[in-house]
Amino acid sequence: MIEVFLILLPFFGGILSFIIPKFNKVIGLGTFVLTLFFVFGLGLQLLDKGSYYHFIGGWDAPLGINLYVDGLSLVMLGLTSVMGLSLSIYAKKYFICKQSLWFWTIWLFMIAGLNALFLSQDIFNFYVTLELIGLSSVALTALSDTKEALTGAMRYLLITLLGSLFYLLGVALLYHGFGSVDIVILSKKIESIPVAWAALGLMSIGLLLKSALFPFHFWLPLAHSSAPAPISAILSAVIIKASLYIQLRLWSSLFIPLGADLYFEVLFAFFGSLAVIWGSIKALVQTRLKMLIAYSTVAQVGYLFIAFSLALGGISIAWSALVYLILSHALAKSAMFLVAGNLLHFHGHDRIIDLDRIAQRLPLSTTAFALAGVSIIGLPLSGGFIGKWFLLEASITKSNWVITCTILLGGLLATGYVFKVLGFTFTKTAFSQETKNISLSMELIPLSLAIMAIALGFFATPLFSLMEIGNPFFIIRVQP
Amino acid sequence: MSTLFVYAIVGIGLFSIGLYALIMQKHLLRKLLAINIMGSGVFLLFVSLSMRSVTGVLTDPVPSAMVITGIVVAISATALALGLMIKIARKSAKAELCNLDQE
Amino acid sequence: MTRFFVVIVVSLLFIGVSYAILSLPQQAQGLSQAVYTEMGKSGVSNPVTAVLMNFRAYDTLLEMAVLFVALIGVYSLSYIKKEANLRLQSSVLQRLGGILVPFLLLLSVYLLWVGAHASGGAFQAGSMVSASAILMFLSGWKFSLFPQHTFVRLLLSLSLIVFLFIAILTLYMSKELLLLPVKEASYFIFILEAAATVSIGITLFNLFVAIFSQQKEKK
Amino acid sequence: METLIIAELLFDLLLSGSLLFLAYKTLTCKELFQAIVFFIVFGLLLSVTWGRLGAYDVAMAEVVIGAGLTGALLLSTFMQLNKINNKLDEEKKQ
Amino acid sequence: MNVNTYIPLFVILSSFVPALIIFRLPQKRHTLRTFLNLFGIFMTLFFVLWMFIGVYHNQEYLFRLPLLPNLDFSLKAGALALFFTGLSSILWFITTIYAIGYLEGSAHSSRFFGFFSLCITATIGVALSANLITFLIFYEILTLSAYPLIIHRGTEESRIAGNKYLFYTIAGGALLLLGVVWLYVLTETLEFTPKGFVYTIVQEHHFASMMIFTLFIAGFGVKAALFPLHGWLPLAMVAPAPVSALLHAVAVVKAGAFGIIRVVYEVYGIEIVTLLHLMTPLAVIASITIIYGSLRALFQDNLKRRLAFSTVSQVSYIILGVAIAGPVAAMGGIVHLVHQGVMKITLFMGAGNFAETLGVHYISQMNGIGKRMPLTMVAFSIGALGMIGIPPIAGFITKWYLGFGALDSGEEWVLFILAGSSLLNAAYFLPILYRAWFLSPPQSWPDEQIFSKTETKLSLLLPPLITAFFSLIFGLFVATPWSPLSWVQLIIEREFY
Repeated sequence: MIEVFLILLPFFGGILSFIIPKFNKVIGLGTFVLTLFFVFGLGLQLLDKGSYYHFIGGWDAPLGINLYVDGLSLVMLGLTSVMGLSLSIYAKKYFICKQSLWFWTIWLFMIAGLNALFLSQDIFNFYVTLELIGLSSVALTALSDTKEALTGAMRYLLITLLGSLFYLLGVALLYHGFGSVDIVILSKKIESIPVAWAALGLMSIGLLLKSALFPFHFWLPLAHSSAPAPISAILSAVIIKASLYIQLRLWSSLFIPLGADLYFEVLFAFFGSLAVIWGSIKALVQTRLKMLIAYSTVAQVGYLFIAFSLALGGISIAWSALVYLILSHALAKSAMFLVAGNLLHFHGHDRIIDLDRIAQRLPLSTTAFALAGVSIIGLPLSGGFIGKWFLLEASITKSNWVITCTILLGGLLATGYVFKVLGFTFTKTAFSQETKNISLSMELIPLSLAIMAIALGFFATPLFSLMEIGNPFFIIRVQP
Repeated sequence: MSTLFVYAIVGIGLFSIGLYALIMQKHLLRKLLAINIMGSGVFLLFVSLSMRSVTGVLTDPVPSAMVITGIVVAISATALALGLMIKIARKSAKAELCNLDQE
Repeated sequence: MTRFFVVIVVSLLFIGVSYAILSLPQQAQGLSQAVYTEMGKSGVSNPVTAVLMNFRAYDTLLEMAVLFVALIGVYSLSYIKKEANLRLQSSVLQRLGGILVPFLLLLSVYLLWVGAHASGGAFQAGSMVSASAILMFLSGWKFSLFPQHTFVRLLLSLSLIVFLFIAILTLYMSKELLLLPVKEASYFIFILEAAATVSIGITLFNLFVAIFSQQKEKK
Repeated sequence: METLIIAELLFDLLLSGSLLFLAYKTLTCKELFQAIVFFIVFGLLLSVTWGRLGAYDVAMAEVVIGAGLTGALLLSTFMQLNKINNKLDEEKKQ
Repeated sequence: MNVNTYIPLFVILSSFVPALIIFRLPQKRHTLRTFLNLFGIFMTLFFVLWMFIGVYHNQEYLFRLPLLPNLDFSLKAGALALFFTGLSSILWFITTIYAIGYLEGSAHSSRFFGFFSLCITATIGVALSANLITFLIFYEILTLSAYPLIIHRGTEESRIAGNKYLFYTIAGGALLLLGVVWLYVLTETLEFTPKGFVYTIVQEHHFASMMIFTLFIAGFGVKAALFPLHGWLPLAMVAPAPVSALLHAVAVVKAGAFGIIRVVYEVYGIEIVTLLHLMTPLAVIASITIIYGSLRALFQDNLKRRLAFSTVSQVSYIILGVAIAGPVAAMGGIVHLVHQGVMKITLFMGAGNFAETLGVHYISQMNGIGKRMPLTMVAFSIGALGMIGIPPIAGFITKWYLGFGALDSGEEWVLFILAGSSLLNAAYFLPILYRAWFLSPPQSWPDEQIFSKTETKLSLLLPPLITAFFSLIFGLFVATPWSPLSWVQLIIEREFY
């Protein structure tokens, strides 16, 4: 029963802040604090009872919609609420009054959508949540109100709609092929007929568009780099992972039993590797900080799909790698975007070569960036390192040396772009720049996110046992 | 086989035409129209596929309900896109509303 | 070159998906049977309404949220004047509006009412409401339905509020979200539909007005 | 009976043909205004199709939302864009 | 679960916690900063001494924390680990005193001392690691925390040097990571064990074992500045003198060499490495590096650059000693960790004093500097002569055991390398000594600062004198039970053979 409140509460908060805009900050923050408590309660309940279903309306599938809670959804919900709360505290200072009028409502609705998505077990319901998330993130991206942001938002909107349509087409095919939209029922009924394969292709394309895997990444850098800082953070941290999460659910229960993994394994590995290399190189040559961070996301998505590919290849440790990479990337990348937001505010620009002794003048932000960078590169001891360790372990177990080399090369390139920035934080520019003050909480939030990304490195064992509640990656292969 | 099944193929046709136009057309409004037509194609397919064997007496209500949901989602997205478009036109000070291609 | 490539890809897509649906098994897979068996417990006799408002009411809740977010998204994009003064100066339209509006409003009430057992329902009724409001607006009627008023904001979010209220109520009663008790289901659904009609109507109308009269920001 | 089936078939073919045609015209015709008008007609025809498929609820929603309101939104956007263009032209002249 | 379990952790924390506090100190709090630094050092020294005594009496200190399924974060104070810990903590003490004299009062000193302590934390962690993953963790922390020190001055030149350093070391780290994970996939353990653990797989995965060894050597070789991976080291001399001392004598380079020792003795084991025919190539690379470094040093006019190339050469003695594969040579190699440390730190602090007091950076400017700064120059000379291998200074002991060990293992060619490198060492150090002592000083120094009582600041003068003294007594009292050599003998007896 607790899980339902994770959806209802943000909705309620959103509406309340819409009706009483005067108190929207208080309402927003309060909602997030409560949500975090509920996630905590959900975790306790899960540890106690194990994974379970909630039949909405009392109608079991196929007629009704089922919610499902297991370790994987818990981890994602936890991530969402932690990100939600910290970004809200940041946003409270970040948005000036005119923008903030509508910010909180859309923001809370987006979080509600995310929570609904992570709890859902119904492929049509996934579609609706995807649309809710998509539209709200577009609206939030456009809050920057610059030409780049608007163009980025527009492109993002078109892509996310296109992706949803591809996905919906797949849903239609699955529904008519097997007579249900519930994942569990589908997984029992699915068999290898053309319509299943068509659905697999269409849904994968749609979701890949949304999670911006190379070569579908073209829309991402502009949208992510031009959005307001907290929005960039949530976009890179959680939103693109939401569609990946759906992929995970679909594959582990529907498509792997089809035997599709054998083909897609290579495909995902190929495009994942290209994404890592391409994204990193593009990040390396950027002159603007936010653009650099956005391209780094392109590269990191590549890692996620490499892990996905290895997992499809039957290496169970790659699932852990995937989830760990999702978590650590989320925390680290959002810290980076928030730091970039601070710098933009501080200097009024984000040109990398003119960072002008940030290391001394904004030590907390610089530290946050450095720690986040450590996790992004995958240096020990950080969440990123654990993810990378598992990834390497999986790829070596598989004797896949191309992937192994890609992972290492990606790490080197990441070092390149992270320290390109850090190097310039020590140097001084020839001309003097005007600066503005930054409130302490805007510095502390990215720092604590980065510290969390590092701290993930210490909690691998308990997190794994939490993640495996309900055995989300237990896969039965129906036919070879 | 019911002839209504033909509409499913028409649906895919609409989807394909829309996709083609979405990629090839430059004007944002056209792209939006293309998306809408693609959506209509998907909806058409969704409803008409349930006509495969029955003769149209007992329409499967679930796809219908889902399509209504889809239509509402589509108009929401369209409205947001149009709002964005007007704003972009204002900001970019350009007569043509092209999807600025830049890396 | 690009065109050629795109044509190839799109045709492949067309052929592939067409092949897939042509090779579908003859017997339609669907939930008609399940829906019709449970219709008795749904509280309404129109199966589509039953699906929308009972079996998959949760989807409808999210869908209302999508519509709501779209509206606020459009608001956040633009500065909207309190009194939109843009009107079509057409006497034909004014006349037409005068005749059509009462008729449309009546129609929407009918649709809402009939939705329980025949085609119709909240979405259709709500969009009728908005259509009539737009007609009134265009033909120059002075009325104000803008979000500066708390009352209007309440109306805009009415359907979500009612949905959430019923959600909490059902949780309290049965520990299942949106489990409508069989006996009272029809009342619940009617309340939901009425609220949705109002919200959808005003939301769609406001969307139109926001786009129709989007102004340049005053610095 | 035979003729009825043939008539039905003809109707279906005509309807689907015109749907495809309208979609094609919407997306390729030169004038933007025309495209919008084509789209509205497309929406109307689509709702006829829904009726033909027996999905009367959808037909009703489509005619009001899909054709009517979307059309209204598109047209008002078109007007807005025109206005902006005119303003820009004037500014250029000055 | 007694207190002994936690002592390795305490050692780490006693430098880590002060580092964290120092980071947040405002620039003005000189006294507090110094106090914290010294407090951390004394705590560390105390614990290290405790463990020295304990280990001598066969007490075990092992700390474990689960990190990944089947992999622990573990620290263990064995004889070898303590040897390196002792070296770095004592030299840390001396360098800190020196650094306080050198940098306190200049800008950003909180940042500097914070990262300085962090470096030491990482080095001690490297020393105490009980398995490869813990080793890797501290090794990379060391890499990172040295970076801000190298670019501390914030000039364009230092930024480029820092980036080059980072490029080399991170690439090395990546190779290392690959090797470690690969090894883990094959053996499913990473725990350091006397005589190694690779023998379990060497039959089945012969090629893989060779590849992994190569990866390890390449990975550690970057930090140990093995030819051709040494490129970053000479550039990094743009950093302030205490940092150079840290890089060359205390932490970074030594960590690489220490890693090679660990891999050869406690991951693979001498026998397996010999079996894989990898010892001779390693010895050859070490020899090439020795000669190459010396040759390059010969042609540098910049004093710190010459010293840097000298380090390239000297560190490879350690590796050579390991690679000769005999207990005697190993003694020579391992004891050189300490000997090279004290001598090279003396030299760098001397160079730092010249730069700081007189503005002298180039050897050609050093004419008669012995008359202006006699004490510093005495220390410098002891270090230089030790490097050449003049008895009774510590460097001689190293060379003696290396040569003896080479004969012992039947690798006579090593003698030629030793002789050749000693000649080269003499060729690049003696001219400096000649200039400094026997030529007449110039009219004025480039940038002279006058101190009334002594030739330079006391805190700059004392440290090199102390380390020079160490290099002397380590050579003179080599036979006493508390000399480094005796401890190395203990290590070799207990852990290697």
